Amino acid sequence: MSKNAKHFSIVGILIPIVTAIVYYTISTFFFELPEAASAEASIIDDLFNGHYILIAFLFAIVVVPLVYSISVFRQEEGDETDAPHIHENTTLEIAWTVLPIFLVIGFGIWGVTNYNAVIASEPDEITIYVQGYKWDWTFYYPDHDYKSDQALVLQEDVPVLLEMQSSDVIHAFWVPGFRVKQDVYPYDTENQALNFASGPDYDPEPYHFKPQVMRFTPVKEGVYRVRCAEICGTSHYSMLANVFVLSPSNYQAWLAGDYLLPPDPNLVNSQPGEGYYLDALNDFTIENGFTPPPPPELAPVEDEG
Amino acid sequence: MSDHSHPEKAGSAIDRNVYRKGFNTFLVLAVLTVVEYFVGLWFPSAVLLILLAIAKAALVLNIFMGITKLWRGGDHH
Amino acid sequence: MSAVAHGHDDHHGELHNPMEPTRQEQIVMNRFGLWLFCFSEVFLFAALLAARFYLWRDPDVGALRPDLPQAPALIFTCVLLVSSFFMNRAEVAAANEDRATFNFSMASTFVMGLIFLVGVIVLEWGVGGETHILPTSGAFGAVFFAMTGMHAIHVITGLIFVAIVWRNGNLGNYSREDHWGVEACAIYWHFVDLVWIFFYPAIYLIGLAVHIPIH
Amino acid sequence: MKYFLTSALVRGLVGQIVTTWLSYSLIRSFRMTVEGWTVPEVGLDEPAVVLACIIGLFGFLLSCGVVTDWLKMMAGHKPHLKHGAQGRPGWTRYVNIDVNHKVIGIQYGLNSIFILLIGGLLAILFRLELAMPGLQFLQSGDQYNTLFSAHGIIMIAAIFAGVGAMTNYLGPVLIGASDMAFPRLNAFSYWVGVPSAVILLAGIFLGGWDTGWVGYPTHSTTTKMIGVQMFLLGFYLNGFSSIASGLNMVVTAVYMRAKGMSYFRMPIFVWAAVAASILQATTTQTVGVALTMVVAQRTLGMNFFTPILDPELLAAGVPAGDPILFQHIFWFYSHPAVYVWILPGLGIISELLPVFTRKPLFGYKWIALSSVGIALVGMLVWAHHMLTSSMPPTWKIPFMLSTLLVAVPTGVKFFSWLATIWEGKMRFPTPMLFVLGSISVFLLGGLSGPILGTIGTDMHLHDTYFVVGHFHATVFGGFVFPFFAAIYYWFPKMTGKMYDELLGKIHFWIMVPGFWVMSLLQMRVGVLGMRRRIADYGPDLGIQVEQALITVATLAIGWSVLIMIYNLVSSVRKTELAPENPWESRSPEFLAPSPLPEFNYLAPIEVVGEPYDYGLEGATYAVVPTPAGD
Repeated sequence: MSKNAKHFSIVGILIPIVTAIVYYTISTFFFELPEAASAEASIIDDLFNGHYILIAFLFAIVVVPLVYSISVFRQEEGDETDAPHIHENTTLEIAWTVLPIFLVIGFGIWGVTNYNAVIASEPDEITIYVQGYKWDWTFYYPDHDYKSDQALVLQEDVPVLLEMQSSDVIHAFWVPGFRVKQDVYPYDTENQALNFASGPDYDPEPYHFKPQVMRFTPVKEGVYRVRCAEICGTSHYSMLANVFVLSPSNYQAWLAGDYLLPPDPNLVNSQPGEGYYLDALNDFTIENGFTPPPPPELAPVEDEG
Repeated sequence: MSDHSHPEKAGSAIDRNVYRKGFNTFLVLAVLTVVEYFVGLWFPSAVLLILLAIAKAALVLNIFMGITKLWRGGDHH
Repeated sequence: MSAVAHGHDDHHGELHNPMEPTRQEQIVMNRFGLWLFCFSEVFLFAALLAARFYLWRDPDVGALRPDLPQAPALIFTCVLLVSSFFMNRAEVAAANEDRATFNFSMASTFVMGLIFLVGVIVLEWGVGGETHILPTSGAFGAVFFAMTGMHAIHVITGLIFVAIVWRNGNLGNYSREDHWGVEACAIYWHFVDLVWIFFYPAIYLIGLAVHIPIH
Repeated sequence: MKYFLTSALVRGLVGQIVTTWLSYSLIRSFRMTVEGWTVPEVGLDEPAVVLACIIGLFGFLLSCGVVTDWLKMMAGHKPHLKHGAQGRPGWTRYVNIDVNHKVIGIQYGLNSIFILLIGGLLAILFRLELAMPGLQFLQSGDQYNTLFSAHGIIMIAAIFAGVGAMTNYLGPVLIGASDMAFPRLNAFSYWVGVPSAVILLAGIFLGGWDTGWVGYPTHSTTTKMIGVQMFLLGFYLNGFSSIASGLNMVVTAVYMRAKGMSYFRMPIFVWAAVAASILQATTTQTVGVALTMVVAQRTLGMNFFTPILDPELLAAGVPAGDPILFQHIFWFYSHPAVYVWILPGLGIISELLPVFTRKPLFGYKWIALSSVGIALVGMLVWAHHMLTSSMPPTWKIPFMLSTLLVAVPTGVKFFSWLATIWEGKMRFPTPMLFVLGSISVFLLGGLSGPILGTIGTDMHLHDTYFVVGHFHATVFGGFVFPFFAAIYYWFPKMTGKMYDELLGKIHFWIMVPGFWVMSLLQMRVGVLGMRRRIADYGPDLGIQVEQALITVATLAIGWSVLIMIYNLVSSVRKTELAPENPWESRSPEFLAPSPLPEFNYLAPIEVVGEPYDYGLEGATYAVVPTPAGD
């Protein structure tokens, strides 16, 4: 028994140490999330953090005894006898069935409150219509009757409500920095009454048409990228669009047509492969006097396999 | 394994009973179907219709399909 | 390379191999297997029913259904029911080696099944007749044809099954002790009937009738 | 060679190709004569392809002869089961119709490894493409899309074949039966998988498809790449195999157990196999419906999934289709499908651990019931694949909770394994290494599960490489590594020869670390923003190093599998016989001669004790008749 107590105490000491190491590794380095750029991202990141702690702990309580057993309880040279006949311990079994149930319920409740916080609507939302199609995005600002092809421009700290639909197949709107993702479903965009871009003719009511809704509040100025997350055919990989989050004054200037969007820093500094680069550059399509930055000088590519 | 090998129940009297059981079941099912039709026309309540369908299904399962043979193991009437 | 040491071709002589199940044991397993198969098919038809209740609805009104002619549906439902009755009679007859009743009942089952099938295809599907519902009539047409079509495929298999069992019964292949073929056919046929018990109200009775315009 | 050319396999393939081609030309020419039907001048005629593939299946089945006995029964004969090689050399049993479950199990196994290699080759191709940003050698997104879609479904076919191999070979042996309950149906389950694999592979070359293995409408109903039809049909036909083998296994386990073997004395693998088989026999039907609906919408214009409607119908109040319907029916099967793969694998882990730790399986009943628990909960979690869909929150939240609940029975398994290992006298031959490797890899899969189950975090991770890493870890830990462990463990039983231990260990030490690298880095790039199913990614994500490493790891995994195949093939040819019971197992099959006789045991065995009583003096599990002196 004392020998067993020794084993248990070593494992008991190792578990918190390993938990801490794993938690540190995954949260600060290995599974570090992209910088949180929306209010929702911070809420979701709290849940991520909780999961990281859980992962680290569960990893430790499985891996520490496993590795410890492998290194300590080996068959000794020439020992052909069997190990002790321990086949059951009902208390233990009940414990490791019931305790996880509580853990699950806890995470379930957290998950629900977290989700409710993420999708909660806020006052003074700006509505923007989003149209996904093969293989690009269009953004339409109903309050200003303004269509912006391929670049979504938002104002810092102002909550937005995206009403989204697709023209052909299912797409999914995702900006990693904002964390939120929503599938977008196709409707009949030949039909003027269902097409956002048809302005005053847009009236989905008689068609029971419900655009997909997504809410978030961008909180950091910068350039982000919409990435289509649902396989939609040939050029799914390059179904991207840029998102510019501007300060209030710049946003007003942009609406008035006085502000040129800043060049996308990622794009300028990248050493891209050809296909990707050109497609991404197309996302800078000229609309409303905005010109794309000149393409960077491509470094001579060596030994392209 | 099933080891229920009943002795044969010969004799036409028993057969008639089994035949009659089938016929009675059929009558009940027919009545239920007609009831179903009129329920559907006059008070189309989904719950009522589903309950009627379940009642019919229970009859078919029990008597026509002989689901009880599964746990009784026998294959003789 | 041989992963099985040695097979022998001549084992099925008079002696029963103690490792293999007897015929009686095999029948018990067959019965359980067939019931499991029916249970499996329940999932198929349940998926179709799920599609029906998922698609045939209106957010404001609730469940919908296409406005289809009622009389033929009721008649063919009854025809299928009668065929089920005869199938049961045939099974009882086979268990009692009552050849005449067996023959008559199998024939009736087959004919009734055929009437049902032809009724569905000619009258309900509108082959050669006036009808409003087409496979392209929105979710109504799609689900209606999927449900009746999938059921019709099972009726066709059932009819083939009935025909084979009928013939084998005539050849005298079933006895009081071993008429598993008839029982299997009966279970399958009743199962097809069972499916229709749920499909009939789901297609024809539940929900608000919506008239389909000719298109 | 003569025997090979006249084998059922060759006859079936020839029959399939001939009937498919003939019926295709006939249907096409018929369609050209009908007015109002447009048939493309060049390229394939889609409705004709669909019908021809279905007819081709019958061509295969009839010409290979797997349904001959049934046709005879229909004609009123009582054909006997044919056992043995029918006067031909022993190896021909594996390319002919054979009703023996061990032959079928090995057929499944060979088939599985063969398809696994094809799927792996596709993976290596697109991993090379993804090693660097930019399109390297693929010409278009379509080619990439075809590669990953085919990789997905081909691997699934391979895994189902592998599950079939394990349940077929081991199921009857472990319960002391002579064969499955329905040997002919068993042969049918195997053989129907062959033409379906042919159709799937043909789909790659006849147009390809770009829908992924999920084939979501409205993409799958509108894509111009008609390989999608072959994909749908091949997938669908594989379902027949699943359903038939699933119910066969359940009936076998219920009725054919040896005398004295109560349910709680069955070897633990059988519990897992039965739980998986129940899922296989039931939920597969729903995916059949979903796939049929897509085929029907493509070929007959039946609108199940497009929310767009004829204005006239709309005005009359006729409802339109809904793409979410497909996702519901599809995932109702396809989530439990994963449990069909992993439950037998986890069963193998539980089965082998006691042997190599020389200790009883800790909490046998709990592990057995946790398999059933996983299967049941598995039927209630499907919509967690749709947490970013337009499903209302009132649906999403229950599915989030049920998903988290899967962690409970899975946790029971992990903790019981740990308790089994604790204080054991562990030995580390190759099968045990793979068992430990499985536990570690399945742990990666398990730990990355709950984070995908809560909606908030899933909104970020859904459809990213995190998911890719998660399910590869789950499937490798839950199926691939246990499958390899099982192959090494039962290899001496199957062939009577011993594999090469050193090569086995090399295989392990390349594959398992390689897999960790691959899976963990996949999860990492997913968190950083790498989406699934993309032919190319931006350098703006800053993941070039990770991508290159993943590719290297993939190549390592590929090479290690080749080492295993070399090991197995060269070991079969050895003349030296393996010891009777190399693992000192208590399991009844190791008390019988190797390879096992035609009916597994020379006479019915009798179970007199608990299966895993290692360390208990004088405990016996089964009384097995020893071979007589002939």
